[in-house]
Amino acid sequence: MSVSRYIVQIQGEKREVTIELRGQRWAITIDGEMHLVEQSVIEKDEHYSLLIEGQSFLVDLIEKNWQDGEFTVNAIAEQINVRVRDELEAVADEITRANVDEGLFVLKAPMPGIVVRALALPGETVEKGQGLLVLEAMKMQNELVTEIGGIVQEIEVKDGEMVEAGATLVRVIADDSTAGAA
Amino acid sequence: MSVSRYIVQIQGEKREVTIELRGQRWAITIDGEMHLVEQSVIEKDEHYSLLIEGQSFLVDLIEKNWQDGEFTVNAIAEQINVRVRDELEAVADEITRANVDEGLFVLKAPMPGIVVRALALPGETVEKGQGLLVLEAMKMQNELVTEIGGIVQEIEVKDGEMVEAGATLVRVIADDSTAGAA
Amino acid sequence: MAKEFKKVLVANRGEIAMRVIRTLRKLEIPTVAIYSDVDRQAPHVFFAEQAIPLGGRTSAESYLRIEKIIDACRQSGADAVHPGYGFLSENLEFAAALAKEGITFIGPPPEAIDVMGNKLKARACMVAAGISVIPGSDGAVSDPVEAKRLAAEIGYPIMLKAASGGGGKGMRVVRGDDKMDSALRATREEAGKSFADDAVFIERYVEKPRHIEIQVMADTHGNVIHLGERECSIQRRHQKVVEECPSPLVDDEMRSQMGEMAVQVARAVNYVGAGTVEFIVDADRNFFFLEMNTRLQVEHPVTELTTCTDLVKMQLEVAAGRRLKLRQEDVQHRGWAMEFRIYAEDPEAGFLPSTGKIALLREPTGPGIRHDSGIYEKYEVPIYYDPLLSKLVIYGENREDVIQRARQAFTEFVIAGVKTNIPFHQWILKQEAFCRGECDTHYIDDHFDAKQISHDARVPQVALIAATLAYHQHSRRLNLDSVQTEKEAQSRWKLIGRREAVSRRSTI
Amino acid sequence: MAKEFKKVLVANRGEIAMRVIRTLRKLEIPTVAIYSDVDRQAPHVFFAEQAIPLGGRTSAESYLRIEKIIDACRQSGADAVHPGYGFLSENLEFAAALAKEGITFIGPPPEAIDVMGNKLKARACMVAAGISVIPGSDGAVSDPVEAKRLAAEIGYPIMLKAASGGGGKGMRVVRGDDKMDSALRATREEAGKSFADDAVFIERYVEKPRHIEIQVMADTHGNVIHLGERECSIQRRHQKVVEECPSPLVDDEMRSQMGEMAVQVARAVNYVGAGTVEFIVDADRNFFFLEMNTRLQVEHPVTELTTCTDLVKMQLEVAAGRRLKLRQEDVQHRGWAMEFRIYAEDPEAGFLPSTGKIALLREPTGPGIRHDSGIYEKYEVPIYYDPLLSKLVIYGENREDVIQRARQAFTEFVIAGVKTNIPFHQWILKQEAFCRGECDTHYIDDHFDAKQISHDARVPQVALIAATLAYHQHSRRLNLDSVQTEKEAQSRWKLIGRREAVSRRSTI
Repeated sequence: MSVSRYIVQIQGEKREVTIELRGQRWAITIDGEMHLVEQSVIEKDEHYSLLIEGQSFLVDLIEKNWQDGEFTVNAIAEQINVRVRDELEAVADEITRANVDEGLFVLKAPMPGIVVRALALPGETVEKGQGLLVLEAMKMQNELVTEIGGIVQEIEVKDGEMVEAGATLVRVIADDSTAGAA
Repeated sequence: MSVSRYIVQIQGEKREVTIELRGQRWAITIDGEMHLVEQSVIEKDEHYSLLIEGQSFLVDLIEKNWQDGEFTVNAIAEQINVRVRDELEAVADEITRANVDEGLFVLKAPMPGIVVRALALPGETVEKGQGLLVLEAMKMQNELVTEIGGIVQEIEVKDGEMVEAGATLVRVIADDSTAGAA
Repeated sequence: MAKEFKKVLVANRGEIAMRVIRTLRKLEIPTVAIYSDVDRQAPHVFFAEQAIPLGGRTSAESYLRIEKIIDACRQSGADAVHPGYGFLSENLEFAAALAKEGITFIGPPPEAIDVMGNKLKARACMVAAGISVIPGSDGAVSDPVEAKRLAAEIGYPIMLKAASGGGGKGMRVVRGDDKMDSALRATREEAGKSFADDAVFIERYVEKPRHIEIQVMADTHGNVIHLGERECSIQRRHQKVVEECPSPLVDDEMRSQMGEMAVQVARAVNYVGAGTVEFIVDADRNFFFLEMNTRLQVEHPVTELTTCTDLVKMQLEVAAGRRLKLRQEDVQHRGWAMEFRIYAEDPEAGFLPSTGKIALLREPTGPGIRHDSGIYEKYEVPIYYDPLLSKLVIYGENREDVIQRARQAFTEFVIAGVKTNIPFHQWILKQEAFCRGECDTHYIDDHFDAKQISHDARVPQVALIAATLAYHQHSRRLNLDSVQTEKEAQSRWKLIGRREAVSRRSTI
Repeated sequence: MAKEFKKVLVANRGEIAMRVIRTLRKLEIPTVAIYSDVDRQAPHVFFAEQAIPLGGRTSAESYLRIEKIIDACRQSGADAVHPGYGFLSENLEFAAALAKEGITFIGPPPEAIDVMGNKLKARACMVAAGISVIPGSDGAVSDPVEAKRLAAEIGYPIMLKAASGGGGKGMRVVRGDDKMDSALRATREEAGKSFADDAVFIERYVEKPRHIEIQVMADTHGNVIHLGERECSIQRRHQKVVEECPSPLVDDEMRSQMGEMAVQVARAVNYVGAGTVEFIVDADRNFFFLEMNTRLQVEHPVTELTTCTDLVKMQLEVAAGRRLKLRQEDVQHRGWAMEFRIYAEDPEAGFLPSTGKIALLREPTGPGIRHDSGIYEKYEVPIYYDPLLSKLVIYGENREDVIQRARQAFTEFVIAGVKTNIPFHQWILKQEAFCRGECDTHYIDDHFDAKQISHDARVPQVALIAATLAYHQHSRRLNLDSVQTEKEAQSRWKLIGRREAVSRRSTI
């Protein structure tokens, strides 16, 4: 039987995984450690029952992006993100990643809501963790903060504006002096 | 706006139905009687919320055969079968139906089970409602009966045989003398 | 000395396996499920921490195979087994096999199982202990002359009963001397064939009987308590379908009399664990010992709700050798509870069993609702086992409240894809005799008529509208698609045309 | 003379609308739901018989529009309105508008709403009735000198409170004279801005307070009873998250003292219906009147479970002019109940509200579980309203049993697609102080640390295996498909080739 190899990202870590069908079970190694897994499909691409060395787990694929191998999985009443790449794809990812500009922080709306007010002006210097904007959702006001120290480049929304989840709100450019002090 | 016409079979009756979109609502006539219906799709082809003249119903399409317009619908915690045909299809159905041989009764397994024993032999004369075969499922024995009087033509299964739902079990041919006496 | 169970194997499936595992999970005791080949996707397999295949399809090939279950215990390291009800829960050999392995059987001692497993032994034991049994013969009867003499003593009608019978089988009512010879012969033949034991005895036949049972619980330190009664008279062909606690028939005095007698019964067989003493009650409210079920009953939840207890937890405690925490005087009854057994069967087609995939499941929730379920949406109900899918148990301040809540709950409850007896429950909830609490065990068989099952008059219209709309919209989408497909097809032909032109040019 | 309601409009949404409709359905009273534009697919719309659109998105545009709701009553013919909690449930104008239309408001008389709606009026009324209130000023205080004089009398630390404030807003603790001037000015300004009323008064600040409330119920015939207490000290930023009944702090004596006082409070304002008298309890178990909520509380289920009552049914009965069926001596408390509010918020990201579609919903069931829910699988949680999705209410024989059942239930409970505070509840259930029943209202704010939220160590491995397997199998299927597509493509080219050949031949 043929062995397939994948690079799997989970909780910020990379794991080397191999999969091989052995009779009724799957032999799966994670960073070299082997597990015998019996899988029963309750609904294709949705719900599986797994017996991992006899331990029983009901697992659900909550979100799936087959193209990019990105999944949100429910297991033991917890949800977790997993990214599965085959070896070639993983290399391609690395190259793309290197090109990402690390000197920029883009504050995006974590949920749909209404912009209450900006807490900083364009051109203002902000420290890491400082509030940039107040967003209201579900009758609660939430202060959103910058994850880097730097200078506010642009505020892309107006007070009172309704925004969708993922909308870009504020851009902050890393300030060399701030970065140097850190 | 255009009006579409359908012939709908439900509980053994045929209804003439017209559908027309009027603004946000559907104007639906059933045998000439008009209902204003607002539909909200919770999941396409699966779950709908209907407001029929302001009365609220959550409706589910449990089974659907789009080709033949056959549906099992859940509404108000009951399931019911509906067949929707457009006018041309309905005419075609009528012709097919006329060719069905009404002198034959085919006993089919209403559920998967194990054949316990036949209650009549081939060639035997049976009356309407007489037991033909005992089928066991879920630890219960069930007597299955003939819906016509006639002569047992063939028993297609053996005692102890495991059968799937819908499997043909026994054929009964209408006996002219029996039919005449009825 | 009280043990701590390190791991418990649940030797059952369906709702009762779920129920037992739920208490084990609550107590943070690791659990092991076992399953047959057809039960790989049964919910108890997911709900336990560990799951071990038994192979096989039928019960005889799987859940009744003692040696396989012992193997599963060895393999998983389970030090106790909860048998649930049915299967091996009242099997002497199983209890003995576990004992030999040093594995705790969460149930009574083998001696109690043995006595109560045979109606004649049990009857003799009860008579000796001074328990009131139905007037009848002291032992097996095979001679018609002797039978007629006894019948004259007891008074007709009498009942002939197979000593090893059960589940409503091996019983025959006799109303006069003229029928005795043939009835005795037939009952003995049937008993011999069905139970490999042709011993038959005589009891007075109770007309319009009610079936009321008492829950008892006993520890290994000699403490025995009762937790009140359950009314189980709503039966179809000797199969319980609705049970309740308290019984509309039983008052405080009767409850304490029956309760005390049940405790005596348990003491007479040195009982340990959860057990149920069944009584038959006649029209004058006289009650007689019928039999003792030496396990947890299907209908135990109605007792849990009215007494605020967890019977599975109590079973585990006494099995571990602990003392009962509850004394008789601490047992409080409050409110009313009813259990509705949800069977996969079609009440409108002669209660024919139904199987298939649960296409849609919408469970009732909210105040007073407990749903002990063994199914889930997409679950394929197998044909090999008991058709009990789940139990809807309703609790409320009084009987009227429970009936109202139950009617409401059934309007929320959707199980589609498999036929169930929910329409039957909706029928019984509308019967006046039921609402007055006046049904005897023959009520359903005498009164149920499938034609009386009522259907909401709005359903056909709503379904018609929904289906026609869906079909209409689907055809529109298809038409749009086919228009596009046609366009694509056209452009493909254009492409072919162009290629042909190119070919033509190049070949010319 | 008792009325019979012909049709009841439920002027609310979410779990409480479902809860109220459930009792109305039980009593077979037809129901009317109202909904905003974004709530067209909210479950209360399906659960009522009739549904009427209000239009609008925000509460101000929909559920708070009195004239639209009156219109909906007229249109549907509803003769009573249940307001639930929040929205218009304590709105004087709404109660008056309904009265004018001859529609019954299922709540207290306007006078009671009025008095209890203003902290100063309520305080004065309670003092006059001899109820113990927290030592403080008799009226509004605006002069810092007067404030300092009062503070000296009461003793620091003191609390400045806005008369019209609520929900934890408009309050400020002052620990000495030096801070009084600025604190008084700031509180008055804030109160003026937030509540259009700058009246501020002084109360002693209770350190390590516990928040315990008493459920009362009153009819129009002068009968007032109480149904025991609820412990509501588990709060996050003045928002209750876990409530229980009984309180670990309250014994029988304290219960009857608090209960009697609560009845006195209700009598002082001629109360009718369900109400809650909130008390603040200091470290020495002294209790003081805090405020009265003139409606059904979010946490009413814990009282229903321990007293075996249906508070919504009682509300309907007294609103219809019937006498209370329950006398004080009939109220029995048994067992223990805890409510866990399930909010759409992420405890691991500063409790940021979360919205989106419920991708997967798996609800706990079985013994002791009541889930009052306002969501379903595929439901899109809107951003406009309160983030309360549902309430998991657990009942058991004692506090330990409830905690064990709750821990177990949360291992069954899956809400995916939207973040919830379930991990927070799992954290609190592990805190020793909580398990000992020793938390005051500051406990969460002082002790919660998102980093302490524990995750099952098996999850990453299991998820990794599941996702990799799924991806592997999916790719295999795609490969097979593409092989087939390729074959099809080839045969198409063959066809084209043939046509070309034909063309060629015919053109040659």
